Amino acid sequence: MANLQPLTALGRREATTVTHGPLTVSERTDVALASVAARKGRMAALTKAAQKAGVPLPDPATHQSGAPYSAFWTAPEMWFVEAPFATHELIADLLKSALGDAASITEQTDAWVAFDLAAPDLAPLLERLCNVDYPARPTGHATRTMMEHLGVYLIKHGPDTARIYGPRSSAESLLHAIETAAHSVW
Amino acid sequence: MTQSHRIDGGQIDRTKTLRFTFDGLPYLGHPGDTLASALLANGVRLMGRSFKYHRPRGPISAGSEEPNAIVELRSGGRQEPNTRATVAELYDGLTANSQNRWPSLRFDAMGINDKLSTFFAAGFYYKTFMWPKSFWEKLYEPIIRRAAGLGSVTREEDPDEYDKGFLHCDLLIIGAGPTGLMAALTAGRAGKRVILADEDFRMGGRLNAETFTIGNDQGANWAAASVAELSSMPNVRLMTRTTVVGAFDHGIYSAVERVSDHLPAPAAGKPRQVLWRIYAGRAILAGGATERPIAFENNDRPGIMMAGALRAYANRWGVKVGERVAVFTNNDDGLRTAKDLQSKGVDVVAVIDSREGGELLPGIRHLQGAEVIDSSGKLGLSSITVRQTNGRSETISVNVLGVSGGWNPNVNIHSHHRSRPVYDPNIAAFVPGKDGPPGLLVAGSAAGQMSTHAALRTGRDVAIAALELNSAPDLPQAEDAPIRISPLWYVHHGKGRAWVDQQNDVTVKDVKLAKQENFTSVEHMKRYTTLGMATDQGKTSNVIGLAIMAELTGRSIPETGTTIYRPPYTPVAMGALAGRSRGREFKPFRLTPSHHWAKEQGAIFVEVGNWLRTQWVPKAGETEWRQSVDREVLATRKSVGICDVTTLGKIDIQGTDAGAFLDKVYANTFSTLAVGKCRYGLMLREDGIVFDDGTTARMGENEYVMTTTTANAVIVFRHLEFCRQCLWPEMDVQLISTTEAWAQFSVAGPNARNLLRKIVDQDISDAAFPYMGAGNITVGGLRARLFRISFSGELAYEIAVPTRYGDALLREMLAKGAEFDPILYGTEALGVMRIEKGHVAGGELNGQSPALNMGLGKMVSKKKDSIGMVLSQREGLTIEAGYRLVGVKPVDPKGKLTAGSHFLEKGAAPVAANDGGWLTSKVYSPHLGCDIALGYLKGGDRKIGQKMRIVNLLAGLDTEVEIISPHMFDPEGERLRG
Amino acid sequence: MIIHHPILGPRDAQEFVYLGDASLIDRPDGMTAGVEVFHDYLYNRTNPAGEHQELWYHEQGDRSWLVVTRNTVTHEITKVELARDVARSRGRTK
Amino acid sequence: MRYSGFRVIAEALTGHKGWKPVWRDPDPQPEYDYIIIGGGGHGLATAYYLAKEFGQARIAVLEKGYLGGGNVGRNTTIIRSNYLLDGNEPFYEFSLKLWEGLEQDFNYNAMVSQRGIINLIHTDAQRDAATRRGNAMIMHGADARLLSRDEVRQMYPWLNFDNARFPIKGALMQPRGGTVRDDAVAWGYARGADQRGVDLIQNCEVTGMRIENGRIKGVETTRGYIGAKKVGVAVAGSSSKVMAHAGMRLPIESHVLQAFVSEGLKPLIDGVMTFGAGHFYVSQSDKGGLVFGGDIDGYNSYAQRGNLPVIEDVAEGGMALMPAIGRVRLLRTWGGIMDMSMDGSPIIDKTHVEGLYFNGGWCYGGFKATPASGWAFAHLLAKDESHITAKAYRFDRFLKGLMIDEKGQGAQPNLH
Repeated sequence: MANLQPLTALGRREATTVTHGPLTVSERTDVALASVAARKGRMAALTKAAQKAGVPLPDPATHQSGAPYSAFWTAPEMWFVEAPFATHELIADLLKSALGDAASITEQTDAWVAFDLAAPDLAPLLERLCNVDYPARPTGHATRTMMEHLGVYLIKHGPDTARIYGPRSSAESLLHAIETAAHSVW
Repeated sequence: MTQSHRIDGGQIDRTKTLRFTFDGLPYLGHPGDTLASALLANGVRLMGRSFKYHRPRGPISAGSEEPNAIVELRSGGRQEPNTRATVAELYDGLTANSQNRWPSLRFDAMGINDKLSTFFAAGFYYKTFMWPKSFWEKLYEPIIRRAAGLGSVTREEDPDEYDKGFLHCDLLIIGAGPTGLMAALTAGRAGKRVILADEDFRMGGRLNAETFTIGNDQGANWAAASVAELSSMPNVRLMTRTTVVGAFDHGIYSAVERVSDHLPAPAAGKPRQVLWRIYAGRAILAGGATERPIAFENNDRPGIMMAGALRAYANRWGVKVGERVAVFTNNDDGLRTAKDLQSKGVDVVAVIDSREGGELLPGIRHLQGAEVIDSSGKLGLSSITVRQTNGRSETISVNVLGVSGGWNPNVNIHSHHRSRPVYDPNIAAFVPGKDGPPGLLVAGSAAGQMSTHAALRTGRDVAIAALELNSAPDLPQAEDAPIRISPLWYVHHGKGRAWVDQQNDVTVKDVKLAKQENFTSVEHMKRYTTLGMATDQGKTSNVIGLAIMAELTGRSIPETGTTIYRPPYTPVAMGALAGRSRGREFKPFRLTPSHHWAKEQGAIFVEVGNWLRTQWVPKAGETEWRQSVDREVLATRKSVGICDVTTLGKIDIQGTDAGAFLDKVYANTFSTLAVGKCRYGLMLREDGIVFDDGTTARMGENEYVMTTTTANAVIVFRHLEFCRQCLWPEMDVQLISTTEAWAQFSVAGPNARNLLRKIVDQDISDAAFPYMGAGNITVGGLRARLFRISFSGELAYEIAVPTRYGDALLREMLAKGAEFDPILYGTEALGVMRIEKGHVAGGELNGQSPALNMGLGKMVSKKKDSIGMVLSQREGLTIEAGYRLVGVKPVDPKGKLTAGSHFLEKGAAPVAANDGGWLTSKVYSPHLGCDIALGYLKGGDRKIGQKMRIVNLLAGLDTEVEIISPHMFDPEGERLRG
Repeated sequence: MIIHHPILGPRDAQEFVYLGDASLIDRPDGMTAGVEVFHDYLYNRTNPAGEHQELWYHEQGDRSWLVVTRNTVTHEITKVELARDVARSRGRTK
Repeated sequence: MRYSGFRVIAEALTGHKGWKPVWRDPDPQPEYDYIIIGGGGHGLATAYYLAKEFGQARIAVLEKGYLGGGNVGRNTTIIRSNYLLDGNEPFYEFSLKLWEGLEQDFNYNAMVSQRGIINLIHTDAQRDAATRRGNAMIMHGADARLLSRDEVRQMYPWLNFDNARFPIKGALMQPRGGTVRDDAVAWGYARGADQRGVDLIQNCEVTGMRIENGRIKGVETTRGYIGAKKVGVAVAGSSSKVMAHAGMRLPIESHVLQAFVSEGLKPLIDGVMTFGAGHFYVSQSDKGGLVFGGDIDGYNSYAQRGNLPVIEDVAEGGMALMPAIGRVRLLRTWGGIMDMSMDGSPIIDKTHVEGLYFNGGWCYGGFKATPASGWAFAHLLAKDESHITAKAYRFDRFLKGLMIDEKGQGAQPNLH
């Protein structure tokens, strides 16, 4: 039996945390992720099943927190669902059994690197990184945007905390971009 | 050196002294100075040489419109050519040098051009240098090229960093003079999100240069108080040193913030400049106006400046440019210079007013109805000649002349959408026309509202209009002098040269010549004379030039028309536009799951798009890349090799119509594929040319996994979404990329199964997992996927695990399979094996080839509608003797092939008529012991077995070859089915 | 440019990939139409100087294909629709 | 009048009083044998060669604005014949040969300067493609060289060789490539045509075509109706607009291409260079400005102006290639309307209307084609048959599947 030791997206055994000035960037390896897309004409059934299973299906451009499932909208009738990795590593299977054939479900956990950003005010950092009017967006705003040529999801958990999902293979470049912006600003 | 020309007052910090050098000589200045103000304070007014005639020049302005005082700032990698001394902020240790002169600024050998100027009339070069023909490139042009240009460029990398950012606001206000400040106060007090940007390092605009009062206070103090109020508002962002340079579509503006240019060097980690893209609901152009000269003979000597600039140097910087000053004006504003300088104790010798009956200032001699017709002085002004109404000429000894020909509203940004300014005879200048950028309003003197009161009023009112506000703040009291101007563009006197565009040395004579030769359209005049094309973008010269042309052709100024301004408003550093995307950070990296392992092994990496892939992994003792690659190939074919193929695009396709959908997008059929099997898929563009290929597996009844080539992963996904949303919107299909979710390795070679048996939990015998099988498996309990597909021609699998386990899986396979001596092979060995096997890839998938040419014509099913099926049947794509994929090997095994070589028949001359096709890909095959290649050969399918030549005329290569089947290795496929 | 996405509101055009005339939605049926019909569909364009219906793909967004009505002279955008809705309204099915 | 060094000196010494108008401003006559719509480079060259090489007379060029006001006056001035495909390369090589004798031919110094063009190579695949192309060029009688990384480094040691994301691995060079002073081309052809009796009529926009029984009779213009036996259209970005008067839809989209010039600098770049790992190409003008460009904006546009993303993209390419230009300033940007065709190659062909001919689809490669385009179009107009180098430039190639797709991008104009 193999007992494969995972590497983080940054290529390390443990999640990485970096700080600069007021900013802390934490790599998150404890989040399981899957896409849920409604099958054609099955939105009502999906809504019902999701409600029952406690899977939020928030409005466009929105993230909704919950336990164990949180979710954010990514495309028409499509969401990314988050859950704790420790308990939900098999998130796709769990969702499939909960949602049945009302949705197409695909594991996305390792397609992304997740960075949590924390600083008293993230706006000065994010205005250097992406075209999102962060101060004007409500908490719970979730959007796709670009940072230094990389397509990412940005989720606003507050003026002071946000999560970025970026393409896993470019985790180092993305972290470098964030750090460079931090040095430029602070 | 003392600051001999410093006078009282101004907004400089005299408590601190800054040292700087110009052309190696040391000088002193103060914080708040520009390089120009500091040099003038030190009595230096010769700062540059003109482009063509190398005439000595000093500043004419105190702003970004400056054509003359341009210098090379800083040194080494930071050397900054063509920098306007008039806006370069002084810092301690600044070094600047004059440019476009040799050996020195005071003595410039190229000044000979000035003596020969009659030969250098506008456009002279179009009429000569044609004979003998070869002399242009060998003789004339090299001389011209050496002589041309202004500042010089360093060859060193710019050591400074640049950054970019995005800003959003309700209202962007461009310019922080009285208009902009009043607009900002109006919008800011109403709680709107406001950005107020000004190119200067001090807000206030002309208020800092004038002695006007606003309310009960000095204008400059009112400006400072307004800035203080605005800076206390959290909804207002004040951006000094920030030039809005361009207006783009839908309220997007670009602005450059000079974060560190006022410092000796940027602080650690801080950028030199930031390019801001500002997304503004509305914008107000409050960019003020620029004073323009009047052309007269020898009007370009150092010491002849704009009248308003003299005021600015005196009032803002505490500098008198010279001791004896005259003013030449056609409007009331010029008189202000005389008044202000007189009050500062400067000797104002005369006011030459081209009008009759203007205001007479006490204590100053006025020559009304008079014109300055000439000047003299070596390296600087010493006297002017004035022609009075009665025709008498008089020479007046002065070392400074302030000229005012009126003020041009700074309409530039309003023109960025090609809106043409319109002529307003009341101010004898162009004002913004219609169809400017939507959402951009104009106020203050930029809109032709020239008084301070009008600036404040329109600033307020336009802000109210832009944002539909309900309340209007009270306006403070301010001067509201009417515009009194009598247009005078050039002085009609003499045979000498009167400059219109000083930097490019375009004179009235040149405009006249353009007229004489029928270059009378303003565009023709501009292009023929180069008027307005210098680094100052014609800010002080364009309007005069076209007005002169109007006069010469007897047309009105509106009939003559005007050129329009294009972005950027002032020149922008390339570094700022590029931001961080340079050097190794030009594009982000994509790293494969095996990257860390490969790096440990000293692998050589290759850029494949943004991916870094392992090209080969050298072992100790290998000195040539071929040794490593040959070994990797042979080891794989002998036992087993592992290759990281994560970079291939993977698209999860689900839904009840997934199979029907694939039938549409693939040329061949997928709806009939059994669950647990995979199939090679061929994807065409609608024009019938092969788009992409890859293996697609059916993982469940309604679930497929498509693979694409690495290069096309993104565009295939885009295309599938197009098909799904635009062409077949009722299909039940859902797509998502899983490229990065899975670490995928090809395990190839006779021992592939033996190795994987040690890894995979399930039975993978040929019976349980036959060729082209696919399925979900586990690896030590970990979810994984297995596909029995082969690109190498070997018994091969692709095994995938969640990406985080990819590194561990690789190590596990190498460790557990140690008895089979597994190796990791890179893209080179991958290429060798796929070419040996005759699989098409990059070189063959060139976007120009139909399936027929690849020998895959039969894959295009005519029994169903699929993208590209119909148009693939056009006659040009079905030519019987058209290009066909062939294999190629040299007749002599030592013979060399190169990809890109062309096919020729034996004895045929290397001319296009004999061109048989070309080699698409070439490798050395250690298996066959010679170079081998794939190629497209005309009628190639019928030429198998024939001998031809391969020529590479670039390398002098001419090799006899045999045309063979592209399937050069195990053509029956016995190994991969084993 | 800014495209007012029907679901997401104003988004920078930089997030999108442009394809071309929205007539590309009107793909003929390959089982009934021949080369000439496909040729006209794929190659010929009205290319108006003025209002133009065109396809944009929100690649760095929600992956929606949009039909944008935009003036090619002024760049003014007057209408933005989901291409899927437009396709359906034009009778496209499976 | 004939231009020469002697004339320049003589005029200089006599106050430049003798210079004559470079062209007349005639009023349109009621009818011509040939009307060329479009007073840009291609239209003017067509008229010039019709008169000079094909002995035709009664020719007018109708220009809606001012002569040379389109792309011939807003391009990046590059000439080259480094094409790959049989349909293209003979034509562009013909054009380059015409450039080489042009100034003597029309007695105007357009500063044709063959300082060489290099296309940088960053991958093995690019080298393979360059080899294929270089060989094709030589086989068609053009010149080509493959440069190693070291040879490129010797030419331009200050390029980014040591810290590049996509290292330079070599270059394909055409030594005979180079630059030409673009406006001068228009003026030279205009002057030459005018001297041969061609009426150059500015501010004359075509508003309609009179077609009777499938035959062209003349054109409606803002200066009245003008009759013609034959009408040739060479209006680049306005192709679709003008041909709509004849009821045609073209395999063309109009797109904006921006171009850029820096402030004047002392010599930095001798020849022309293209970056192979981004959208950036550059040369330096005789006045010292770096003249550069990149990709088209990518959306249909007649606006003659572009947007910021492309400006940034081009600057990124420039900085990635030339790290020393960080402090060089961009002086001016401008946008031209490109007649982007469906395969990236042009059309010089008859139409379904007898006597109506079309020249367009030049994408952003029209400037270098100017002489051959004019010559080949004049050939077609005068003889009713294609010039030997322009035989592939037919409308029906799309119907027949005979695309000339250098980049292999298919029927998507903004990718060519």
